[in-house]
Amino acid sequence: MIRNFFIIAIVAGLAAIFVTLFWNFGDSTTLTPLATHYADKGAAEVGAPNLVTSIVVTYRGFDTLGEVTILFLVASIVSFFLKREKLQKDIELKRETSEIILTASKLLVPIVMVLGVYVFINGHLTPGGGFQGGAIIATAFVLLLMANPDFKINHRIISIVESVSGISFVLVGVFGILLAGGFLDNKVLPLGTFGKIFSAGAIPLIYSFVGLKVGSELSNILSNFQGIQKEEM
Amino acid sequence: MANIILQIAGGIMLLSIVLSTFRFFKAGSLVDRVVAFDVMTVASISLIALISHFAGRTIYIDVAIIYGLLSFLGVIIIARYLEKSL
Amino acid sequence: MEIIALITGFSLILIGLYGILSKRNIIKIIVGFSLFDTGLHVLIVTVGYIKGGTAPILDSVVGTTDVASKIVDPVPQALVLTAIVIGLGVTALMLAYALKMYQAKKSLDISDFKDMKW
Amino acid sequence: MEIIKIIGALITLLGSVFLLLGSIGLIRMPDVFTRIQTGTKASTLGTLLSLLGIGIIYFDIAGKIFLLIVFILITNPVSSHMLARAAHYIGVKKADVTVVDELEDFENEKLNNKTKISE
Amino acid sequence: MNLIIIIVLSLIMVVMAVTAIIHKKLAVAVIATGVVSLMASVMYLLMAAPDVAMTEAAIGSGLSTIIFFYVLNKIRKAK
Amino acid sequence: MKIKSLIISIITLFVIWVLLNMKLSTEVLISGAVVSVLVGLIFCYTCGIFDDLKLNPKAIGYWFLYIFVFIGELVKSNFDVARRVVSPKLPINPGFVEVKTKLKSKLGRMILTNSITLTPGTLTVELKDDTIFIHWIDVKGENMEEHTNAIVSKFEKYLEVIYG
Repeated sequence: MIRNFFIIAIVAGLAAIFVTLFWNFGDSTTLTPLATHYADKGAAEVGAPNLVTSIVVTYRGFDTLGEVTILFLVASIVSFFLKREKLQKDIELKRETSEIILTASKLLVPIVMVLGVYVFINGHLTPGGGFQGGAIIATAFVLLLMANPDFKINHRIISIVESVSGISFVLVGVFGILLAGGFLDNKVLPLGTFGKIFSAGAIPLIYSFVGLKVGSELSNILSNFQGIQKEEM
Repeated sequence: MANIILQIAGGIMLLSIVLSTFRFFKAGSLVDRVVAFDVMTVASISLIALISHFAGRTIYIDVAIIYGLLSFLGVIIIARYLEKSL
Repeated sequence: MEIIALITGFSLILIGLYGILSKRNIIKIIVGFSLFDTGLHVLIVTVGYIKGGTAPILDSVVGTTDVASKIVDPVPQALVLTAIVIGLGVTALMLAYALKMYQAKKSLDISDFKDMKW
Repeated sequence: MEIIKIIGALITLLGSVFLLLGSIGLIRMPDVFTRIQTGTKASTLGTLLSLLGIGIIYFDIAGKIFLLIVFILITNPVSSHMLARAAHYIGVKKADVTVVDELEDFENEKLNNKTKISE
Repeated sequence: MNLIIIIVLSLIMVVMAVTAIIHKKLAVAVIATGVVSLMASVMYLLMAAPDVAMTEAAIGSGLSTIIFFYVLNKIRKAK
Repeated sequence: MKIKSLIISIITLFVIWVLLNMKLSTEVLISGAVVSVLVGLIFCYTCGIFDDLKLNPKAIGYWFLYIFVFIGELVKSNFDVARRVVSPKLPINPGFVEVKTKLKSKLGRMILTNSITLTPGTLTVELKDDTIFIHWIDVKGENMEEHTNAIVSKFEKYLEVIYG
């Protein structure tokens, strides 16, 4: 009883805060000074048409680095928790996979991969970028798992891809300190023509590394959750 | 003229999403809800295409491509869960 | 239009909070957390919306001159972009904890885990 | 120019009508399998037609629209097949008007064979 | 038009969120969360944020659902 | 046979890349070549999915014929189902029937079953070797031969030429 009362009191208190916030909310018609700077100077300074990309990769590059680190920590903690202690032999009879989904997965996995690569290489021109591309690459592994529930994702390859792309990401940032204005500055490579694929300095390179890293980390989390299905509880 | 016709089409698409929501709540089994979810996904792909017309940005079609290629996975996952072979 | 999105974000946060506080099943608590997350993201994106603005991508529609009067605020979008991926990571972590807790006590009820309660 | 736009808009309108028919079928049909039939199939054609209309209006994105149509044609039937297969396997209640079920006989026969072998 | 779309979407989102909290079956709660994610993605597109919409589409449709269902499958098997 | 399947899949991926980018500049072509060769080598080296595809002129002609036949069937049967949905008496007569197919190649079977599923009124429920189980919304005919003639044959005669 008293618990319910407390819950309702907390929710109502938060709702009251929201109502006051709501009454003071005015329609914003102009950008903040920071956003105005990004909008007016961003194209000349960074050379990327997608302003969100230029903020994520260059202006707030440290945020991206921190986020990739958090994701790496999550992947390692999940694999530590779901470590397989005793391998149980699979005795129960699973229903065999339909032939249609087997063929469809063979047909679709390369296409999904190409779509993921498109999303993170064109991150500075169209909506998308490393995080979306990484999520799409992990989804290709979901498709493989759906076609064959006993499919094993090779942990060696995943960890090699993950560490190589992570180290390269940091190295490109350090090159930014040596050759250009600061950490993760994209002007280590020439800016190129506005609106082409190979332009905007190092942004396609950085986003490719971020995409590979995010994709391999998410696949690692997935394969841990899949691996525990066999184990006896 | 073309704009008015497209607005009517958008209204009809919203109506179909709302109708499939009804089926979601008045479902006999889990499979019924999944079918309603599937229809909602497919209808929202065309809604995304219409929104890209109203906003005047053809670049939004990329989002529709991601949806069209990935949204069927949700249904397949639930189907594998139902036949106990995940 | 912003006002309705704002109300949606607020109500998703309140529903999620109510679910987190009142439900006893751990999976339900994680579902409530997921709803809270979505509501928060809707809220932050709505704060960055400018009336009549378009997406902050410079192509033939927007052009490269006088950009600031045409686009919406890109900073909240960049923050939400990373927050969604982190949200998935946190959800996966919580589910891993939930599995381990279920393995220990064979129960998903939060009131069965009183060992450290004071 | 205006004529082409109106033609595209009309095709989109036709597509949305098919979407509506799909969801009406979803509500009216008596059991799961007939709902999958009318719901997902009619809505697939509806989506194809609406995308085609948008592709006619904006001709410069016709390539992307074509790819999207091909993807939907590959993925959508696969998902409804998997759903119907799972629904039949777990024994969802069929409508009373169902006249014949040869698949159930087939599955039962296979089950009998399997138990015989194991004995 | 945008106003009508956003009103319908937010109604569906709120109703689905309430369903996700109060429904007894866990699988229904997870599917309802998926619907909320779907509608949120269309809503981000209306708020002129295609990057965010793409992220939500890629993560909410496949990855989030499969992690939840792996856990549900494990719990169901142990019972 | 492995080489042929690999080459076809690499070309398909390259076409998809160009269609996604919607322009034909040199850098799009270069990056597309690199990406499609890499993805094709890693993910399609052993899949052998296009092994049975025939590439003679007759088969290509039949491709176009098949597409036209398929679109015609799609529209016709959609109107048929729409009539059933809106008529107040709901004239349905559903049932699960068994049909046989003569196709051997896997991709051909997948395209056949997808076509059957996409034409409303019929829905593939199970595929075992050469037996397809179909949920039919309006069962006509008595035995398996009649069902096969009514559902499968109209697509099969084209796919047989394409996939052998």
